[in-house]
Amino acid sequence: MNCIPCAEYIIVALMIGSAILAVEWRDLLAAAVGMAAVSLFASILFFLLQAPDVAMTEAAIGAALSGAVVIFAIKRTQRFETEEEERPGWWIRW
Amino acid sequence: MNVLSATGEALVLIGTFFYFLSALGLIRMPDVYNRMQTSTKSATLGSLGVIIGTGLWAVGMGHSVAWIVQTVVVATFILLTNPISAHALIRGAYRSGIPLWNGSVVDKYGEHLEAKAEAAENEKDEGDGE
Amino acid sequence: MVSVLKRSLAIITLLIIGYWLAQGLAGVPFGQDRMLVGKYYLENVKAQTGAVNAVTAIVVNYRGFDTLGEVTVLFIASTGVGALLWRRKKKRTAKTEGSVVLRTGSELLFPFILMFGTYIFIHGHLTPGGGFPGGATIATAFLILYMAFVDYEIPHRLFEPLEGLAGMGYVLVGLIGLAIGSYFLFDWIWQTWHWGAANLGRLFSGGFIPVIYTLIGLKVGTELSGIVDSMLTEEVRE
Amino acid sequence: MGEANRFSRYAYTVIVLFLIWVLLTASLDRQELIFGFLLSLFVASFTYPMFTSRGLGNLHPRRVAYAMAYVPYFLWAMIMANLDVAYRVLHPKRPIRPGIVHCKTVLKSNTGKLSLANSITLTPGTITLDVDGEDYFIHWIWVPDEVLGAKTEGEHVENASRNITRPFEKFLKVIFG
Amino acid sequence: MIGINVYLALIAIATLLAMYRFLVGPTTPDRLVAVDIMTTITTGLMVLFALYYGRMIYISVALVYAVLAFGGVIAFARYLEGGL
Amino acid sequence: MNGQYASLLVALPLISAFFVPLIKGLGGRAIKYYLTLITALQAGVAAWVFKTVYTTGKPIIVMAGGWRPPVGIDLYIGHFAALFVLIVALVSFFMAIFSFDSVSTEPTDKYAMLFLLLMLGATGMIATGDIFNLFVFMEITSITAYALTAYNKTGEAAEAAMKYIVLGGIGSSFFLIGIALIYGSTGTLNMAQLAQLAGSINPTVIKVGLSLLVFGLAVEAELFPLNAWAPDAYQAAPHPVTAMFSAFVVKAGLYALARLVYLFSHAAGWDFILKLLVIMATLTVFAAEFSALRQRDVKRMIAYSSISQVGLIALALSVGSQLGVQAGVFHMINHAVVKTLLFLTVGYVGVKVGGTGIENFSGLGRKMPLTAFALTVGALAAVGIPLFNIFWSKVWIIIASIEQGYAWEAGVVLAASVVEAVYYLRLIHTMWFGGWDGIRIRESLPLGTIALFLVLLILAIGVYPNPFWTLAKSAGTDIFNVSRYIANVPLMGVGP
Amino acid sequence: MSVPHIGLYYFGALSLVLVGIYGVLVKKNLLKILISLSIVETGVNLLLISVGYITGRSAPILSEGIGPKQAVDPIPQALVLTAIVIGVATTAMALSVAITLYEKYGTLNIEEIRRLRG
Repeated sequence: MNCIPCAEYIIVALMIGSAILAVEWRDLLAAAVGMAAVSLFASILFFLLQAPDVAMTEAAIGAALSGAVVIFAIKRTQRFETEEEERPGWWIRW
Repeated sequence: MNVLSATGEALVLIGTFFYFLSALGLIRMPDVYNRMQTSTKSATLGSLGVIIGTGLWAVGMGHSVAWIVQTVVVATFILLTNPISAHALIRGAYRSGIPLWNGSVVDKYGEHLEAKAEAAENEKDEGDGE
Repeated sequence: MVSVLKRSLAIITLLIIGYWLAQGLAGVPFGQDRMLVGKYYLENVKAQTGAVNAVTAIVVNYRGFDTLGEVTVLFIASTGVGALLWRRKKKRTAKTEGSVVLRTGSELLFPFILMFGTYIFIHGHLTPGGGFPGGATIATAFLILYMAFVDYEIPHRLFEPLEGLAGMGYVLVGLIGLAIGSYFLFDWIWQTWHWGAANLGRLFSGGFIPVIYTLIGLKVGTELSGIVDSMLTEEVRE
Repeated sequence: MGEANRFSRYAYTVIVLFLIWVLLTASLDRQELIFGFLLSLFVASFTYPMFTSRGLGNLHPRRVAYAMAYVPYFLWAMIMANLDVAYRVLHPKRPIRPGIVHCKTVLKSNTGKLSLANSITLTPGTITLDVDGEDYFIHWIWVPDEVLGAKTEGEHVENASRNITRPFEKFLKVIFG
Repeated sequence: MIGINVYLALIAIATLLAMYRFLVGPTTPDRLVAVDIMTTITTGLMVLFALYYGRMIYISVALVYAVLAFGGVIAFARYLEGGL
Repeated sequence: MNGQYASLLVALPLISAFFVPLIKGLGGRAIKYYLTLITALQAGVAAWVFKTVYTTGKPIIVMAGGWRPPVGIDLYIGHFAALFVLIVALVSFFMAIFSFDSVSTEPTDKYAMLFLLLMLGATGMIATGDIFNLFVFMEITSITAYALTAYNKTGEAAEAAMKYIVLGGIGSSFFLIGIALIYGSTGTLNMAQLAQLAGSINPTVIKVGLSLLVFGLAVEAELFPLNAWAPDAYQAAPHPVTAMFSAFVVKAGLYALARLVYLFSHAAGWDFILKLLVIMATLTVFAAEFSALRQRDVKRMIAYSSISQVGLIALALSVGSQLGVQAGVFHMINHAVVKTLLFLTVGYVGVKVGGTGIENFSGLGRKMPLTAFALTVGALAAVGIPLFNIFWSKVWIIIASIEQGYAWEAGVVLAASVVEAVYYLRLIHTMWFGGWDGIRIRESLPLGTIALFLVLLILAIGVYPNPFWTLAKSAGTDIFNVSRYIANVPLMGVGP
Repeated sequence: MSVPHIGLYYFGALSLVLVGIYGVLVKKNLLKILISLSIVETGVNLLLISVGYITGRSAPILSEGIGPKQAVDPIPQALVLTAIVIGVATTAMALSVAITLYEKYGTLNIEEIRRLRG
């Protein structure tokens, strides 16, 4: 009698949610944060799927390095998408 | 169910409760500085509780003593790194120009920065004058 | 309006792809035992490689060729980033100093993170981990120094040859295997001499897995910090 | 205080790293110990200049004793801080009056400043915003009247420091100097 | 082991609340704080699951998060204050 | 000598690429000599492997780590792989010599490393016998190709590389999903064992998985929906790299495609994949030929022509009969030779004259007579004039498709030849009858020798096709005859 | 036409892949496209791991009393280790190409870049 499956449902939902947000946000910095969140949830799922090696690698790479590399690129280019005003996409509009 | 297990479970319960509090603080507070105030502390203490509690619980359940050592190491690292990252983050937030909440009463840091900028300006002017 | 049209077209395409993929996946039900080669690995891993962690044994020993390729991929990425962002003179351009807390904190944490990275890759055959997370951890230590100090740079003179030497070391271990056991990437430490057979599950066992993982860890660490360095330094115009 | 000689700093680094290795592996197997010792010798050989400036002087019994005493004190302060936060978060009216205040410290060494900043961050209603020399700028969730009503800058700093930094300084002054 | 449901429920609520801040948080630092909190919570969760599965080796994954989340956060923070 | 020494094919370029950082202080020219030396050594090893395989008639199985195939990874160097490894090494050697003249962008040491690793990637893709190892080598090839495409650091080069990266990323993800599906339904990754188990897989899974694998490889093999990167990349990359792309990177992709498709020829739902391939190949041919007609830049024009020829090869491979595969392999060999010659000469003109626009070629016959002659021979061969090599392979493709009852495929081949004739003859006309500005340019000796060697090879294949057709036949049989492939791999008794 | 039944993990992984491909198809900003690509890669890794999972078994590390009969399939995990590193390499490579593009054209919008090239 435990509720680990419920936790799985919640984590999968959160992961998909952060993925959608990471794709939809116009602020690239926020998108990079979203990418880190996706990596975090994916890491928990790897953990739950009994793959600690993979979870560790995903953690080591997703927690710092991949986000940092994206940030360096943002720093050397520009932070916002320019095609429209600073405004969320049409299907998630807060 | 011996004493160690019971203590461990209690610590875990307290820790998760603090997790809950920190997330609630994240929701209720009006600006990013206050959010950081309420969430960082509670999350750190919550982690301490959950992690060390888990170690105690494991030892109480008959696992090896190595559990408690490892969990203490995790907790120590969290205790070391979390405040530093919170500090770096709040400094970054302030420097990137996010304004304080309307209800804030005093902002000495802004005055300090202005004074420093003015001093630098004056120095530059003097340098130009020479 | 065009944008909405484009998006709906994209979503319809995606739904078709998704349906197609889901049909394929429905033929591979979740959570069932379908192991064929995997069972062989699990049953023989301790006797044949001396490692406890089956994943590591597969990565380094049974499928060592993949790992060689993977190391090469990372090497290519480091080289490619270096080639693309190469300028005659490069320097860091940051202005704002980190606060004293951040600087001191990163100085204190740096040796610990190095130790931890080494711990991860040296225990690859016993606990989860291995050369890649270990190397990434070491690279993160250097990343933290880069973040904390505005004028820090990795020792290039040391790191670039080290990167090459570690890679050569990996291939050389393989070639020694070719010379001794007549197979490329042959595990000569375990298979010929049974080194460490007495203490399975302790540190000095696992054949050449710790050796290879040390090389991989060094290589990955230097490569990833090289990538960080190439991306952070910018051209200086005189 | 100055810097200790190189050997002492190196030895101190080796000791700390070896301790961390033992805790990380959580085992007393002889092979682990040998490897850990060699590894700490190696890692310490190029990290000791940045790791410590006082070397073995850190292991003076008085310092160790104060550090031991500091841990429970700090934990107690931290729990109090969290209860305070709990009160503020759960109270329906959300009793906050935030502001950034200015204090000064008497600590000299960087490590001491780091510990003080960390302690401040984790304890009642305060979080370190910036450290500039001996000036601390602290975001406070409830700026009390005595600090808010201070007439002069000096009084403000004095009142704030008394509330925030003093309690820790008496320990940290001994531990880190 | 009945208690684990309570802990999981509390952790789940906390994560959902943090996710809400991640979703609406008006500025990027807000989102970053939310992700940082989620990372810390995850570290605890992983240790808890390690006990649930009864295997100590899983703790090292949590250790990686405890050490390395720091690096990611300060990279973002240093970008925000213009110190890259 | 032990057959396991064939693993030097992979080990040699790797170790020498890792050695480059240690000698980078010696300067660019020394590194180029080093590059030439290593490629020559590689060609020697490849020649030894080729000789061993063709004299004994048995493939070399390299078992990495000493584990027998389903457990470990094996390199299967059969007739096809031995032939193409030799071609890869030779083309790399020629292009390393060409690099002396054509590559001057800094940093040269990184160029040398990437060059060696591109060669390594193609070699591995051709030789490997494990489906995931194929993926790894594919990534090595494509990541090196991204870096080399953008190597010139111009805007066009960066844009081409970006297109390539996005398409390649999608392609490799699809490939990995395909691997997941196929692994999930069989439990093994070894190609021979997959072929053994092919009959027992769920038909839906095989359809979805195999079409995902085909889509993933289509990026490397430049088939229609995923080849938008190719012309840009060909135009913007350094000249030797363009020749290498056309000569063997595409071939590696095509080979992998053919190998994977024919592995599953016993599976239910296989015809579906063949139909998919035929459609993709036909579209590739048409799209590329009609784009080539409009080009004003010769390098880009030849790039489109190369893509259309690739389409023809894919068409031949997807006929589904032994003769078709053999014709495809024969066309691969001819195409490698001809396109190496064309890109070599065009690149040389680009270096010496300063651009590859059609106006630079006007009067080339008197400006650089040797180069112009070689270019003419290459162009005529590419069109498929009798007495040149591609004529024979096109004939074999037509015969194979008519034998299988696809008359319209023969029509496609003929139509493509006509279109090619139009634009290649336009090029030749410009070269020999265009206005000349009175300048003569000295041509370098080594490159002239290479060009003449390739011209002679073209004429030799054109006049005496039989020995080469025999080679191509045995190589094609190696791909088509799956049961022999299974018998040749010493599978361990793991499995049901 | 029936809706195929797939498990939760497959669903999550598939959704990640689809969301990422959507980003690649629709977005015009290069960095956004690259972020979407890395999300696709994460989804594929998750898919590969869930193919190897066997209900009720533990990690394939044969210590602490876990025998060969109680462990999940180790091969996909080994594959995913490789795939993750390859993904990072691709991302780093792609970002440096994007930086070069920005230096040349001053924009990251792909349509703008195409227009500037003429």
